[in-house]
Amino acid sequence: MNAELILFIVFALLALFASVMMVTRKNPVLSAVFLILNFFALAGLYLLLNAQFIAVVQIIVYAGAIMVLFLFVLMLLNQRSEEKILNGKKNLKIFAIIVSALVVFQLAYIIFYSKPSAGLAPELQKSVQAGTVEQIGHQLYTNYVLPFEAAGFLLLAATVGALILAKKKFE
Amino acid sequence: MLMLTEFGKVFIFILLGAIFVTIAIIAAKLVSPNRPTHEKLLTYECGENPVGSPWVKFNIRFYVVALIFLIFDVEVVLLFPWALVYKGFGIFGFLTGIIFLVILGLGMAYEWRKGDLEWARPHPIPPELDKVLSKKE
Amino acid sequence: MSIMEIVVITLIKIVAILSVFLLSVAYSVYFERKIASWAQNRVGPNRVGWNGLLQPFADVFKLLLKEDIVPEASNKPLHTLAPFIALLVAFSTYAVIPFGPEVELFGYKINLVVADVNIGILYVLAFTSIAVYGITFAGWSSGSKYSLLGGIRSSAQMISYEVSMGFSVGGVILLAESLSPVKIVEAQHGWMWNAIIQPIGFITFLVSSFAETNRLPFDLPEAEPELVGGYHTEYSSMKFAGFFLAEYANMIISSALITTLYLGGWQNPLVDIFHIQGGWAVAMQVGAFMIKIALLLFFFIWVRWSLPRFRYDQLMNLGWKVMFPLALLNIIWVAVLIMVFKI
Amino acid sequence: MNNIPIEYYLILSALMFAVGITGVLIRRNAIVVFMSIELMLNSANLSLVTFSSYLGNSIGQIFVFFVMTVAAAEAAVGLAIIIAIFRNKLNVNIDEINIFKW
Repeated sequence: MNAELILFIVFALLALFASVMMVTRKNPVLSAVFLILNFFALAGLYLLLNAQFIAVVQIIVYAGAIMVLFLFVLMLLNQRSEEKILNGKKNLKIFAIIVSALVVFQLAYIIFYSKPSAGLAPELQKSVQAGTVEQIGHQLYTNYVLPFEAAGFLLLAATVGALILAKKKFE
Repeated sequence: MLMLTEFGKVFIFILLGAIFVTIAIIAAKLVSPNRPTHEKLLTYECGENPVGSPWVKFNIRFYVVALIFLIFDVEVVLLFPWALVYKGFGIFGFLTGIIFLVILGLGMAYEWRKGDLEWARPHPIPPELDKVLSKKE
Repeated sequence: MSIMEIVVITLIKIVAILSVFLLSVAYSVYFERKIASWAQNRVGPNRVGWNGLLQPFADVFKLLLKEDIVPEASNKPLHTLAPFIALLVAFSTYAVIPFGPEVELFGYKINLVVADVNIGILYVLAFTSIAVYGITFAGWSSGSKYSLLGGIRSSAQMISYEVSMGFSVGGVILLAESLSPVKIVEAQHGWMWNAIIQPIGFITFLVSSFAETNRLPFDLPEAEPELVGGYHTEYSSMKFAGFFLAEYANMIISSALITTLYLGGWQNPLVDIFHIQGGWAVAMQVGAFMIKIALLLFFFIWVRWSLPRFRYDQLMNLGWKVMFPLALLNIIWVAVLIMVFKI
Repeated sequence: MNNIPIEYYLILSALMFAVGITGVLIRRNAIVVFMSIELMLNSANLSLVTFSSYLGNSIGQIFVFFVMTVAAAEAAVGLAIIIAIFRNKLNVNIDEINIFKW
C-alpha cells in the first residue's frame, strides 16, 4: 500500500458516501451540505490527478459560489422536509434503482472491455505540466480565445435572464 | 513528485489544524458541566417563549446578491489564467482581457441601471410639530 | 535531503507556526482590549498576571469550563460543525504565507514557509470562499431568528466583498506573473511594493479584508441593538470561543495577506541599502514581516474603536458601487502599466 | 499516479453518475433534483480530468473549466426559474408542476 492509493480510497469513499447521503437526506439543506462535502472529495481527487488548477476552481466555483446560491435559495424558500422519499411511490423507486444499476453495469462493461489502461503510458512529468495554470492559460489564449469570450457572453446572458426571471411576477 | 509533497505539506497542516480544533471541542465537552433543563434549551428570544418558526422568510434581495456574486466570481476565476500569462502575449493579450472586462462591465451596467444593486434604504419620517398638534385637536 | 528529513523539517515548521500563531491570536485579543481601553480612556484588563498579561488564558479557561448549551430547536450536527469550519478555515490559510527568505540552518536549506505551493493565492481565495459556510451554517442550524438573519446578512456581506478581493488579487498576479506567494514577495524587492504601484488595488483589498473578517465598521452580522449576537447568538462555551478566536485568527491572516501581497512581505529595504548579509539580514527580514503585521493589526483595532457602524444599504453600496468598479479600474490600470512601461 | 489504474477513477465516476440518476428519479423537491444533476455533471468532470491527466494533455481540463462556467450560468437561471415557480404555486414539488402556462 502506498500513500497515493490510500488517499485515493479515502477520497473516493468520501465522495460516494457524500453523494449517497445527499440523495437520501429528507432535509434539502442537509442534502446541500453533503453535496459540498462531495465537491471537496472531488477536489482532493483532482489534486491526486495533478490537476491543481481544476481542483482549486472546483472549490472556488462549485463549493464556494454555486452551492452558496443553492443554500440561499433553500433558505429563502424554506421548504419543509419531504416526508417520504422512499416509501412513496414504490414502483418509481424500483424503476430508479434498476435504471441506475443498468447504467453502472453498462459503463463498467465498457470500461473493462476497452481496457483503457492497456494503451496508456502515463508520464508524471507531462501530467503535472498539463495541470498547471500556466499551461491552461496558454491554451486558453491561443486555441480557445473565442470560447473564452463566449463564456463571458454566456455569463452576461445568464445574469440578465436570471434577474428578469427572479423578479418577474406572473399575474 | 515535488509538487505532490508541497500539497502533502498543506494536507498535513490542515490535518494538524483539524486535530487541534477537535481536541479543543472534545476537551470542552469533557470538562464542562452538562445540566440541561427545558428552559435552558429554549431558543433565545429576549426572555419570552419563541414565537413561530425560527426559519423566517427573508428578503429576495439576498438571493439577488448571491446571484450577482456567483456570476462575477466565475468571471474572476476566468481572469486568473489571463493575468498569469498576460506578459507573454503583448497587445493580443491586452485586447482579449479588455474585451472580456467590457463584457463584464456590461453586465455590471445592466444591474446598476435596473436597480439590482440598490438595497432598501430606510425612509424615516421625522414627526413634524404641526401634524402632531393638529392630531391632538 | 531524504524524504524523512523533509517530513521532519515540515513537521517542525508546522508545529512552530501553529503555536506562534495560536499565541498571537490569544495576545491579539489582549491587545484589542488594551487599545480599546486606551481609546476610551480606561485602564483595561490588569488583574491576571503583570498588567493583565495572562488575561487571554484566563478567558479561554473560563469559556472551557462553561456549560455548552445546544438549543432544542437547533440542528445539532451542523451546530457543532459550524465553529469547526470557522476555526479550521482560519488556521489553514497560513500554510502558504512566507515569513522569511530561504535560510541555511544546520546545513539544511530551509524555506521559511510551510509549503511553497505554486497556486498559493488561489488556495487562499478558495479557503476565503469556504469561510462563508461557517457563518451560514451557524445561522441556519441554531434555530433562532436572530441567528438566521445575522448569518444571512453576514454571508451576503462576505460574498459581496469577496468579488472585489478577487479582482484586486488579479492586479497582483499581473505584475508578479506567478500565483505563488513566495514569488510574489520576491517580485516586490526593494521599494517595488504593490501598495505603491497599485494603490487602488491596495485600498480595495484592505477594505474587503475588513468586510471579510466582519470587523467594525462592517460588523453588521453582530449588530447588538438589532440582532443580539448575530449568528453566534445560540453559541456558548468552547464553540463560542471557536467563533471568537476565528475572528482574531482571520484578522492576523488578513494582515499577513495584505503584507504579502501589497507591502512586500518579508522584504526589508534597509537590508539592501546597508548591504547586510547572512544571519542578520534574515533576522531583519523576518522582523520586518512581524512589524508590518503588527502595524496592520493595530490599524484594524484602531479603526474598530474609532468608526461607527455602517447601515446595511451603505455597506452594500460601498461594496458593489464603489469597491467593485475600483477593483476593475485597478486591473485595467496595471494592465496598461505593463503595456506601456514593460515592467 | 502510476500506482492507480485509470479504471478506478472511471468506475468511481460511473457510480457517482448512477447515484445522480437515482436522485433525479426518486426525489420530488425540484432543488434536490437540480443538485443531483450537478452531481452528474461533476462525475462527468471527474472522468474528463482523469483522461486529461493520464494522457498528459490539458484540453480535457480546459473543457472542465468551461463546463464549470456553464454550470454556474445554469445554476443561476435554473434557480431563478424555481423561484418564479415557487411564487405561483408556493411549493417546488415537481409532481405538481405539470402545466406549461399560467
